[in-house]
Amino acid sequence: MLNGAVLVLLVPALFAGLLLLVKPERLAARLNCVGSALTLAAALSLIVSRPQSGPTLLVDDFNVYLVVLTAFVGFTTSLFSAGYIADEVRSGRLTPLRLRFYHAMFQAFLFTMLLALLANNLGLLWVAVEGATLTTVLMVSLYRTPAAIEAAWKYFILCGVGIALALFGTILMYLAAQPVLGSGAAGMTWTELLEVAAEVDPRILNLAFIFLLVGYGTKVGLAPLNAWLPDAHAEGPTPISAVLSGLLLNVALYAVLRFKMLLAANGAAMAPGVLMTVMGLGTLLLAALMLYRRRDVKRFFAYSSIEQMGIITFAFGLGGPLANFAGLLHMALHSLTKSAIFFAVGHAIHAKGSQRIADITGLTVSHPALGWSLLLGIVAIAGLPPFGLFMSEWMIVSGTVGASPWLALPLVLGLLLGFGALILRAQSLCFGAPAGDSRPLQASLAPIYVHLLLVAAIGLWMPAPLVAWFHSVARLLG
Amino acid sequence: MGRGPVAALIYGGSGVAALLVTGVAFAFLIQGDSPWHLKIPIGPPGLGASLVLDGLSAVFLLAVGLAGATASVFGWGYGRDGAHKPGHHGPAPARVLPFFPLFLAGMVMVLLAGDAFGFLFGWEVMSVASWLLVLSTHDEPETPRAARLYLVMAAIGSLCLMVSFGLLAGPEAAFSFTAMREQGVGDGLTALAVVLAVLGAGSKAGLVPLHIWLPLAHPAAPSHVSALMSGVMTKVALYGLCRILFDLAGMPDWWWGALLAALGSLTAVAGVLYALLQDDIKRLLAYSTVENVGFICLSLGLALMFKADGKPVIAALAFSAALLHVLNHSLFKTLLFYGAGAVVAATGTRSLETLGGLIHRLPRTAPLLLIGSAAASALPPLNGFASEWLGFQAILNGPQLSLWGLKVGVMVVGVFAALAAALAAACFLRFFGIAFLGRPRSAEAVAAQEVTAPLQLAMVVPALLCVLVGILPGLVLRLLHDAAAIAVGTALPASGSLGWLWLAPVGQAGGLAGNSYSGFFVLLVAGGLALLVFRLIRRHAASGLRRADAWGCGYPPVGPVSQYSGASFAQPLRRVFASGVFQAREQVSMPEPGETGAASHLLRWRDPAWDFVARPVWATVDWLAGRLNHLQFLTIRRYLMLMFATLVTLLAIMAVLA
Amino acid sequence: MGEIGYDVAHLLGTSILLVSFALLYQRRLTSLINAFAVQSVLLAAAAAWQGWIQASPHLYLTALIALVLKAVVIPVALHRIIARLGIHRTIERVLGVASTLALAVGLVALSLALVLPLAGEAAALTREDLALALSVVLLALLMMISRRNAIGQVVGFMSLENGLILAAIGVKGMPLVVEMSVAFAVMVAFIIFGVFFFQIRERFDSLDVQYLERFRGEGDR
Amino acid sequence: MTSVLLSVLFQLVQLALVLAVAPLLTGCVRFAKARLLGRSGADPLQPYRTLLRLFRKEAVVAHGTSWLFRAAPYAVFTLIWLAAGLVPTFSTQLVLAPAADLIALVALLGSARFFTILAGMDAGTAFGGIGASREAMIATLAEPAMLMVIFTLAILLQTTSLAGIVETILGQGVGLRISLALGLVSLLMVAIAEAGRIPIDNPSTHLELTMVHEAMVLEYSGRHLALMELAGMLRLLLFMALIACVFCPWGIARAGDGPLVWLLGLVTFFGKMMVAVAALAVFETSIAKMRVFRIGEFLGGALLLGLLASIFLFVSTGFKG
Repeated sequence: MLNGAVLVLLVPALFAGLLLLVKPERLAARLNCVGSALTLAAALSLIVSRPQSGPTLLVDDFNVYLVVLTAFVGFTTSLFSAGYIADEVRSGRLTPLRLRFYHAMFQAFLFTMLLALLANNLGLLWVAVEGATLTTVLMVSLYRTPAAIEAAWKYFILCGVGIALALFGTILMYLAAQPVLGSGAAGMTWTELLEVAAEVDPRILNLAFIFLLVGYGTKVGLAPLNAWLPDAHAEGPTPISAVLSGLLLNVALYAVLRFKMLLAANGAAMAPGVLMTVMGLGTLLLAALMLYRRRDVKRFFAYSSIEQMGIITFAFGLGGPLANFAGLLHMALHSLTKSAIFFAVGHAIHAKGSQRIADITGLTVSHPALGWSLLLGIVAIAGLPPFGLFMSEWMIVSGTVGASPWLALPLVLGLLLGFGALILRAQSLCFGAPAGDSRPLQASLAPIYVHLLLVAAIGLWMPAPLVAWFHSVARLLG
Repeated sequence: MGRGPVAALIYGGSGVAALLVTGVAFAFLIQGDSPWHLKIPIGPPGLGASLVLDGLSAVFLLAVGLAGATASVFGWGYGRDGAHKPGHHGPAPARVLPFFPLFLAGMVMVLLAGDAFGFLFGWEVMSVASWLLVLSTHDEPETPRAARLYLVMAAIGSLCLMVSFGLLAGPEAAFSFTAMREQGVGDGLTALAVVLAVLGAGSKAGLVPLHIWLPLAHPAAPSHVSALMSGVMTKVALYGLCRILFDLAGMPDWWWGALLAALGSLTAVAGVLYALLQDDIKRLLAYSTVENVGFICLSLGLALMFKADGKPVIAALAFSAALLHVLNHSLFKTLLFYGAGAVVAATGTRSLETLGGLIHRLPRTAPLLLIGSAAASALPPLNGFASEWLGFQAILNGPQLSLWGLKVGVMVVGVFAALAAALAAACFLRFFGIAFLGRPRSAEAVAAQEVTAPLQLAMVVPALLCVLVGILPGLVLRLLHDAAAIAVGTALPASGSLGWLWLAPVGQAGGLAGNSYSGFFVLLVAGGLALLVFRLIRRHAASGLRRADAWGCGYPPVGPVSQYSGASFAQPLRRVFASGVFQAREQVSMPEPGETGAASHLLRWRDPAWDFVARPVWATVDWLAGRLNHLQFLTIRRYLMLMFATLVTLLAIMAVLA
Repeated sequence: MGEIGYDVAHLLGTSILLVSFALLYQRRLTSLINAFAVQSVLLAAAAAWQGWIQASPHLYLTALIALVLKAVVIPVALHRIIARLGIHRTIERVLGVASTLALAVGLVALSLALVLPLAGEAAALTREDLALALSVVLLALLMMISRRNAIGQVVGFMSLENGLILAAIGVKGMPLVVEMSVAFAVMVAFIIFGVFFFQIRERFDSLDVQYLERFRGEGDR
Repeated sequence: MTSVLLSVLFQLVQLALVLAVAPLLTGCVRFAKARLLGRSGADPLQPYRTLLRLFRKEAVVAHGTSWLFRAAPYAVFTLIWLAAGLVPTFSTQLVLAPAADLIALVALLGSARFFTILAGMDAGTAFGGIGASREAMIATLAEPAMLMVIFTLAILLQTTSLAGIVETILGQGVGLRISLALGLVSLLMVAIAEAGRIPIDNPSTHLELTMVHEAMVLEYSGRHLALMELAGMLRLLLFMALIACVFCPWGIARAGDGPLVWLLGLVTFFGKMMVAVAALAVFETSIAKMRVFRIGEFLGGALLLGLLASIFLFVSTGFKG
């Protein structure tokens, strides 16, 4: 029973409990890293030997890819977090008690995300996403400033409602399956549902999908359900912003995609892609325009995440092997890049003592290594080569043009608007005369380098096994 | 930028690599081989990327390689000159060195790409690298805006190209050029792809009104980078245009050419008028680039029209004119930008109004720049004239087009081309005359010192080539045969009786007969006559020479302020050409008699490209962003409302559909 | 038994929906909480009834949880909070009663339009129940957006969960997992709310959400 | 082979001829104008004397001028001389004819002007600048206008080679066309501007603010001035010869013609030149110089006429297919 998938879940759960008990902060930070590293090791083991899917846990190409990604970014974030949190403690923003809580929650958050990815049971999936919401709500309110509490409150209410709607969708899903699969757990098991998807009532499926899309879509940050996202990113600790952007959004989108696959498998149901393309485009355009007026650097990049999720949702909505492949690639690369950007932003905030964009200028002059890393990160997220997001964006645009040329217009427009804002800010953040006082940087930038190198490497050359893997997932997604 | 082994290594390496590229391109063109293919393992999964060298890319590669080599030499010497000048210090080497080779590599990548992905990859690398190079002067006040605008326009261009390639690739996703060529997509989609290609490549090349970024960004970079951006990056953009319009998109429609020729004419005249209004010498040169791009596009447009009309020989003539001008412009524009760089290194200023008399202080740079200016003014026997001559010959064949509108249209295009050529001469007279002749207008100009040998070397090479190509254009035209064959299906027929000494384009193949030009003979005879006159005067006329104060109609000599300035030189032209479109207005306030206050002269002009294109677009984006920004500041209840509305809307849609 | 089972279940579901209307209609906080308690009691009854007709004992547990937690514990706690914070004010609404109720009727119509055409395979009972549950959910959402008061929103949120449970119990053989998770969620939600109320009290002296929202977005707007 | 030798010979004769006749032409124009104004006027041979004296004089060069200032007269003179040598005066058999067609001719004149303007700017005086800037403005309109006329001719006659044009007109004839008339008017306007005649510029003025060409050569003296003056005279001749050769080519010897025809060509050339002199003198005395800023309109008109000429060409040839 103790296979890789279980281990992946067990390690963070155990460490979450353990970290609640550990008091010394340094030790806690190290244990956090160790736990994440072990999780990563367990996740990697899934690639080598893949356990059988059971009624509770599902292991296939799609989620192994996301599990590895999640574990990897979780690990690098824990490394970054160790340096970052030490700084926070030094500056007195965090008390030891909250710190203990933070580390435990970090692992708990990892656990819930991994559970959501691995769950085969729709109810379990829902519980895991709900758990992820709860843990992150607590993390966002960690600083207990009025702004943090407000952000957390907003986050909680909006995602609480969203999650409730998702539950309604899940119940509907069961309702649809019940006549075919009979009563009991089978009606909630994804693998079973997929097999009989063609036989269930398409209209209930449609209804269910709408609730699921709005519900989990809130968590993805689809417009106009995205309001919680920027504030939660901005007011929480930066490592949490990194994992929120890099991982949680993916997990929520993953949930949507699982249900999309069910709908696609039922021939008579509506095409879920249309809804997703429309919402994806809307999200892209809205977020791109929102970028222009941002003054807080973390909010800025949070909106950029929304924009990117819009692109990814659009790509998956478009469907087809090329767009699905591109969506998967974009998802992974966005996680790596955006978390790297948040790492850099975290350091920049510490160096300048402010989150305001106006207070952070000329980073390449005052902190060359940090400034150039941040710049490269933005260049990457803007979809410029040699970074991989260029390739995925190219595939998305080309796929769109090939499939339905007129959809390319809003897509390109959105990409362009977002690009303009990113460049605007990239220049003011990284160039010009440095504003204000600036402290020297102590923390290591290695996690940023690793992420950016990976993104660049994938942009130049994807290993054949990875390509084959992505292809099989793209086929799975239909 | 800077001394030290690292700079030497990087510039040395880039220079050698660029020379190598030049050599390869040259060898390929001489041999007239079938295309060289090379599969490379990077690139998008399943598609891979391939490098292809054919006649068309080799021509452009030649220009890039040559310019890259001289720019490396110039860059290596540049920092050493500028660094010790008081009040002037070049950008930090670390901000230039890493990106210079990357920039070159990006351009080479575009030219060698054998598929859409490789092309766009190189294209974007080229944009990003040059953007970062522009930002190397980020502490100067105008740079950030220029850089920002530049990259955004570049993104517009590359997205247009991306969609264009996507359309040409069709639903089969045929992204390699070979496959794209073979498959035809529907007429409507091809039309869209062509328009997008013109927009995309045109914005990079500087077609009016998409040129707005160019005169801001090119001058902001260090001069050797400006030279590359203006001299060859615009050409790389034109390569994209040629590749798509002549090669990938299949048989053209007449309107492709008409569109391109119209835009090109507009660009040529507008570009040079802008240039006449500039005070910053590097910006002036950048606008002159716009003009030349206009001329090239105009010729390309003609070539397309003739190709569509089933007149491949004349199309080849126009196309060869365009390509020859590509090479020529890359030569003289790099030369001119190096010269401007030398001026900046020597004086620390780019303002025309503070220069003057530099011919005495930069005795070696001045004649080189004179050659560059004369070439840019299309004076025989230099290279600029050879390509303009060919262009005019193509225009003269306009009546052979079968559509009436086009016949007349080509004549109008001819007026524009002629006007642009004449204005260009005025523009470069102003440039050279104000900066190098007369008396120095500022202390910086007085204190200028000649630049060092590497900088001079970098200028000598293109200057020599300007002359060489000018007198023997026939030789260069032979290099263009393959390109013309790829683009229009046939090469320009071999020249007249004396082979490469002559430009005698169409000859017997139909069209005009007996038109010929030989730069070589013009130079030979003019040189002989000049020598004769000189000898005669030496022998028979008085040989005394006396220096005295300038006569100036007997007015007592006053300071250098009394000279014509750049703005006053352009005043008659401004009144004739710029008072309408550019709304150029002058305000003069003279002190009353007896008052001792200074008189003032205020010159204002508006840029229609900004007024009618760029600003409205930005204003719309800004307005939208402002309106939507309210979404960030709603109450939670309203956010819930949005969510509720979304849900109910979706449900309602479903209820209706069900 | 089919007839009777259907009728009673229908009756209970309709009552729950009626209480939803009542919730929308309430002006005073205390009566709002009381109405919520009534709704929870009805929910418990519905769950128990379904447990009996479906012969699935675990629904009794659900009924019990609903009865204890939602009908007793939470309302009492909310009353306490109100008492402790000293707010007996009436709730400020955004829309007038008439328009709110008109909207609510529209929403009910929408849910009927959505659910009733569903294929006959789903048992009539399930179908009716689903329509009612959907209406309750939508009305609860409407309530959340039409109230300016935090407690009003909390009640709306919990009414939303009542709707979810109503849907869940109507489906035959819905595994226990779901109810447990709902209960779990409600519990955790309540705890977190408590934390928040505590925080809010510490910092704002008011439960009006508007005060909380002073820091919306970027502080220096 | 003989034809090549002959064409070399003709070319040399032509070069010598234009050089020899140019001052005479200018002298004649001045003389005729003086007579028309009721003055007795200087001897038509006076320009030769003036030039000779200038060549013998010491050259005074302003302080602060560069080598360009001294080199410019040679360049300007050579270029114009070469250009003038390209226009068939009495025979089309010129060895240089293929080396430069009409477009190249315009460009050669442009080059000459380029150096003149630079020379004007070199001394750094206000007047040099005035002249340079005005000349630049005139050139920017005159050159395109002239090119348009050339385009019209080229399309009509299927060639841009001057010899070819003459051959075609003499060989097959073109008949009267409205395009040609328009082109002639346009070319006349351009010639007036290019040669610096009234109403664009007054070659005899020394009133500071009205000078164009004179302002640019203000600082020249001695042999430099002589070259510049001679170049100016050559330019006048060139334009007269050009108009004569294109619009009135009769009399010009063609390939294969015998010595008698050559002689006839020479005589008719002189005749044409005298007619042109008379016409110019009458025109100049009957019109006043215009304001500098009206030149733009004048030359813009020439440009439009040129364009119109080429468009009319389509209209008239259109019906023939």
